[in-house]
Amino acid sequence: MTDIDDEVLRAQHVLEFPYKRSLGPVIGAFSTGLRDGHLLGARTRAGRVVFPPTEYDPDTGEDTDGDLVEVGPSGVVRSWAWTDRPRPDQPLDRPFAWALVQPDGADTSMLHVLDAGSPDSCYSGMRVTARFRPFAERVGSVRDIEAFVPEDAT
Amino acid sequence: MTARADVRSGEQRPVAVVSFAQADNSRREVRRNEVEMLLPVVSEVLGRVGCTKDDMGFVCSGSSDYLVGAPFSFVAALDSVGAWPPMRESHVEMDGAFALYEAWTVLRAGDCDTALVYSFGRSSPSQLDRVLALQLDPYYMAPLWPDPIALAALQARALIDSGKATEGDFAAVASRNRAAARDNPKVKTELPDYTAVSRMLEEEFLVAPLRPHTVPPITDGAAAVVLAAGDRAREMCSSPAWIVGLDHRIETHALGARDLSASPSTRLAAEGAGLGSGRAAEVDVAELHAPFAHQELILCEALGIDPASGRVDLNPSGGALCANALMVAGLVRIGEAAERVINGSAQRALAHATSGPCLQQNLVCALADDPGDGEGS
Amino acid sequence: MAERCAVVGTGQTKCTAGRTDVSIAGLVREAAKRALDDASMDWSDIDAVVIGKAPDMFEGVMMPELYLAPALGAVGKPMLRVHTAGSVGGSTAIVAAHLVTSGVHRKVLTVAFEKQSDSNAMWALSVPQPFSAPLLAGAGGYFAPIIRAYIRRSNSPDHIGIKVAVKDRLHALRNPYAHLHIEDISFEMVRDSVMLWDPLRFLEVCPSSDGAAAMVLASEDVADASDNPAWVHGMAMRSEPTMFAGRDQVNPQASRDCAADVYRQAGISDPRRQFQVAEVYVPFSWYEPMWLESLGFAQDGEGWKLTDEGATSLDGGDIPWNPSGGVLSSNPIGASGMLRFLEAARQARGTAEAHQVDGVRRALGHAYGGGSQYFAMWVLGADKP
Amino acid sequence: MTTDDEVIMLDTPIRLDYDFSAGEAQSRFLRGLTTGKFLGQRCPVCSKVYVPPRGSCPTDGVALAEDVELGNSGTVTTYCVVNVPFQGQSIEIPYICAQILLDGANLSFMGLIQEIPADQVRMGLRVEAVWKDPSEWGPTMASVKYFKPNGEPDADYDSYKEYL
Repeated sequence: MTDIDDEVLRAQHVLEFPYKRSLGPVIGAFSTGLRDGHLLGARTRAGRVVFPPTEYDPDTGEDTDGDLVEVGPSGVVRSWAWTDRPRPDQPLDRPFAWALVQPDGADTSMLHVLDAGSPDSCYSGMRVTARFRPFAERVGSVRDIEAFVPEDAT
Repeated sequence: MTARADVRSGEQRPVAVVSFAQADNSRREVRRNEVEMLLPVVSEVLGRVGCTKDDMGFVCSGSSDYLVGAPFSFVAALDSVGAWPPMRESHVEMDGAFALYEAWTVLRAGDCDTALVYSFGRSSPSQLDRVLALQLDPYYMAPLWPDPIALAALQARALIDSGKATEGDFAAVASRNRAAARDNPKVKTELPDYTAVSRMLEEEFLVAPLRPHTVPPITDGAAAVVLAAGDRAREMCSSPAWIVGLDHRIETHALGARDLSASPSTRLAAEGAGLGSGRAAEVDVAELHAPFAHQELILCEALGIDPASGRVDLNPSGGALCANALMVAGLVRIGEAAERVINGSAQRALAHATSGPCLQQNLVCALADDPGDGEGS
Repeated sequence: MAERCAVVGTGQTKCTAGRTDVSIAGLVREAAKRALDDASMDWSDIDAVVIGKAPDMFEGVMMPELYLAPALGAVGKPMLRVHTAGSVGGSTAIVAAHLVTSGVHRKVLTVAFEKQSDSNAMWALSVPQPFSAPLLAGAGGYFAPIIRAYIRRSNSPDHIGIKVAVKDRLHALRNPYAHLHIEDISFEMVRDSVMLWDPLRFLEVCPSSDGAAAMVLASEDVADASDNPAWVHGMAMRSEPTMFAGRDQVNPQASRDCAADVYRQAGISDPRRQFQVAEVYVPFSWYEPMWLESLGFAQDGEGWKLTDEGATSLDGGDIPWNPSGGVLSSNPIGASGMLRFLEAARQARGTAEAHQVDGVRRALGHAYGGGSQYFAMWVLGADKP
Repeated sequence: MTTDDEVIMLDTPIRLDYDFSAGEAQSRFLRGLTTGKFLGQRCPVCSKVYVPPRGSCPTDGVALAEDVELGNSGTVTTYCVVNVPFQGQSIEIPYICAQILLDGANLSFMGLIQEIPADQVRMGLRVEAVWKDPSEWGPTMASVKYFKPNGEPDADYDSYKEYL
């Protein structure tokens, strides 16, 4: 403690709450699909498939089609960023890549992580596939996908 | 609204920045709380134009409760102004640059002639890497707890993949900004002293492809600006920095639905501010709110500024890469740019502010020493 | 400079304790789409979006305008996020109106919301801070002493709060969007409800709601082409510090100044006669008589008499207050102020359906927040100013 | 799969830790509490005494400079009877939450009133602070157990009506 710290009182402050979020029809259907091992996207009026799906076209705000369409589970890495130092609560506790993954059949990408062992094996355009948690552990969260993994590793 | 019959001319009266002040941008402000940081800044910004709080027709501030960890944190900050008698006052949960935008609309509407804009943000008390994850879609992205450096790294990778820039280009941006920051007495963020690109490229990755020199320091700060309209601005300041264009635009949220290597919202905002079609390249000075080195390159491309040409003095303050007080750094960009018009070292200036992950929202402000010198809104 | 501005569309959600059928985006879109429909507009018609809400801790989303931008059709447009405590819904509408009066935009969508059921309102409003005094009583405990001071100052009889609580809940029965629909509400029911923060009983306190409100604000040329615009005749905001020596918390100066400003703009000298209706932020029953005085509808010390004689009731009163049922019947905090402003618009446009007051030419919308320190008001008229 | 089986809710717990610092003015006040004293500060412009001090005079917008030590006695300006078990509150209901104006101060703060039946608390009641045992004093208002009547006659309404 320095002199300055002696003058000014400090304390740890914890801001904590167990938020419970209602999902509505589109995110709810996506989450149900995830829990059951499927990746679902939403079709816009212009015919694009938004993944993960939203109630709205991400560019125009127009409603998307309520009936979701299955995409993936394999797809393409659109961008990636390697970290050697995972932080608390991040999906993996060993070195991994953050990635934007565009599943086959979708026109947009999802933020998730790539469990690829080493940055040397990562590149934009690489084929990957979703590795789900065991069914019993799945709750309908994006974390039901443990990670994406190189397709050729499966 | 009151004098509608008199003022409905269709002509908008000009509004100018007449004063700017900022606290030291420090790595960690332990001693003073938000109010105590703001007090001397508000006092200075008013004092520079011989005003008191009672001369201000409107007050608008920008801040974020999540940086403080307390709801309604802006309420206590009002004490630094002394809002008595009651003031006409408003607050945005955004960077102070957007508070300035709100104040600008009030002055344009003719409801009053002067406005105080201030903002404050201390990043050091919080776990910033976690706090900023809460800016993301709460269903799809926030539950993964991505840190801001990871998101910026995805953007930097996209930029590299696009072929528009290299890691060496990032380092060159950092080198220039760091050198400039050495001359800025308000930057006290304890950055390394070296500016050699080669040395920067020897740093280990934080999140590849980003190394420490491409990432902003945790910064605590506060800033304030005084705006004035028409003749009142001329009374208060011999060479006001006239706001000849001001606009801001937002992009979609999902990172995977954006082209992260470009900034279409900056381009649109620049057009709205009268700095489209290459006019941004004709300003004397540009202060760009690019917290990460690669973002300056993306912004320059969107604005049509060639960093290599040297025609535009880019981030003479050292930029947000060297001092990035959240909720403050955007307003500081406007203040720094305006300061150069006020002190006569620039005739035309561009200031930019950003909000959200990977430059999701962008504001462009065109400033000039002549109120007629703009085509913006 | 100052261009005219009008409300040309309104939309709101049903308020409930938990809108667990929608996401946050789904909630705000429900209100926004109704406002657009009402204005005969589409997302693409809108120039800019202004959103407001109370603390981000309610939903645990920092600066949610970032996440909500595409949900509100704001991509490629300007978007602002306002936060001025409980008055925020009103302030948000005023910020949006300034985008029009300043001549910057012609069609602005403004939205306010709160999805309090994602967390807990009591927690989010008063997150304990280090070193601060232990929390003794919550929001009611903050306001109840002020109410006690009002009762002492005005010599009001004790039953006035009960009458307000009954009246606003009766109004709410006519409003399908209201959260509380207490079919058998009565004086006895309120009187016999549990005393929470003496003198405030359970049924004299607002609920905690999920809900959203939206309006489309338009410039004169756009409004002229619409069926029944509600014209902005005046709008004002005032703030004062939370705590200072000599502060009158019962009748804050900021409230009186804000009313004086908005009345001056709108040419109001006798609010009780010149307004046909007022929708005023009354989260605790006693705030009706307090604001009746502060807003000039009654002399100091006599606000309770208007309530007592039924002047503020939709059923035969000469100046109905809170025909929607007010904050006492629905309180999604971030949206509550906008719901007041929105109800004023519906009344001025004649679109308030079962809770429409006859012959409205001018309506007052009012919001306040913090420790009775942030005020936002507007006057809307059926006629162009 | 039945509709009952659909995912409709998502748990997203959030925890953030902050290194909170009280600032200079509040720290002085809190240190006073560790020694059993109420320390306020006087505004150099309006001369009013703020306790707890907030770093600046909220009406003049200037830093408060002069420390002022206040006594233990004060006046209840207004109050409410709390009948709701409040989150984190262990006091038996009903209890009295009052605005207390310390003698010499120009701003009241909220405090708990004990040692008097709830229905006998009134505006103008004269009270004094009951401190915890010195071994339990810390930089928190919890160093004061509560306020109790000090036996003096009630204060005249005019003496505190500006502090309601």
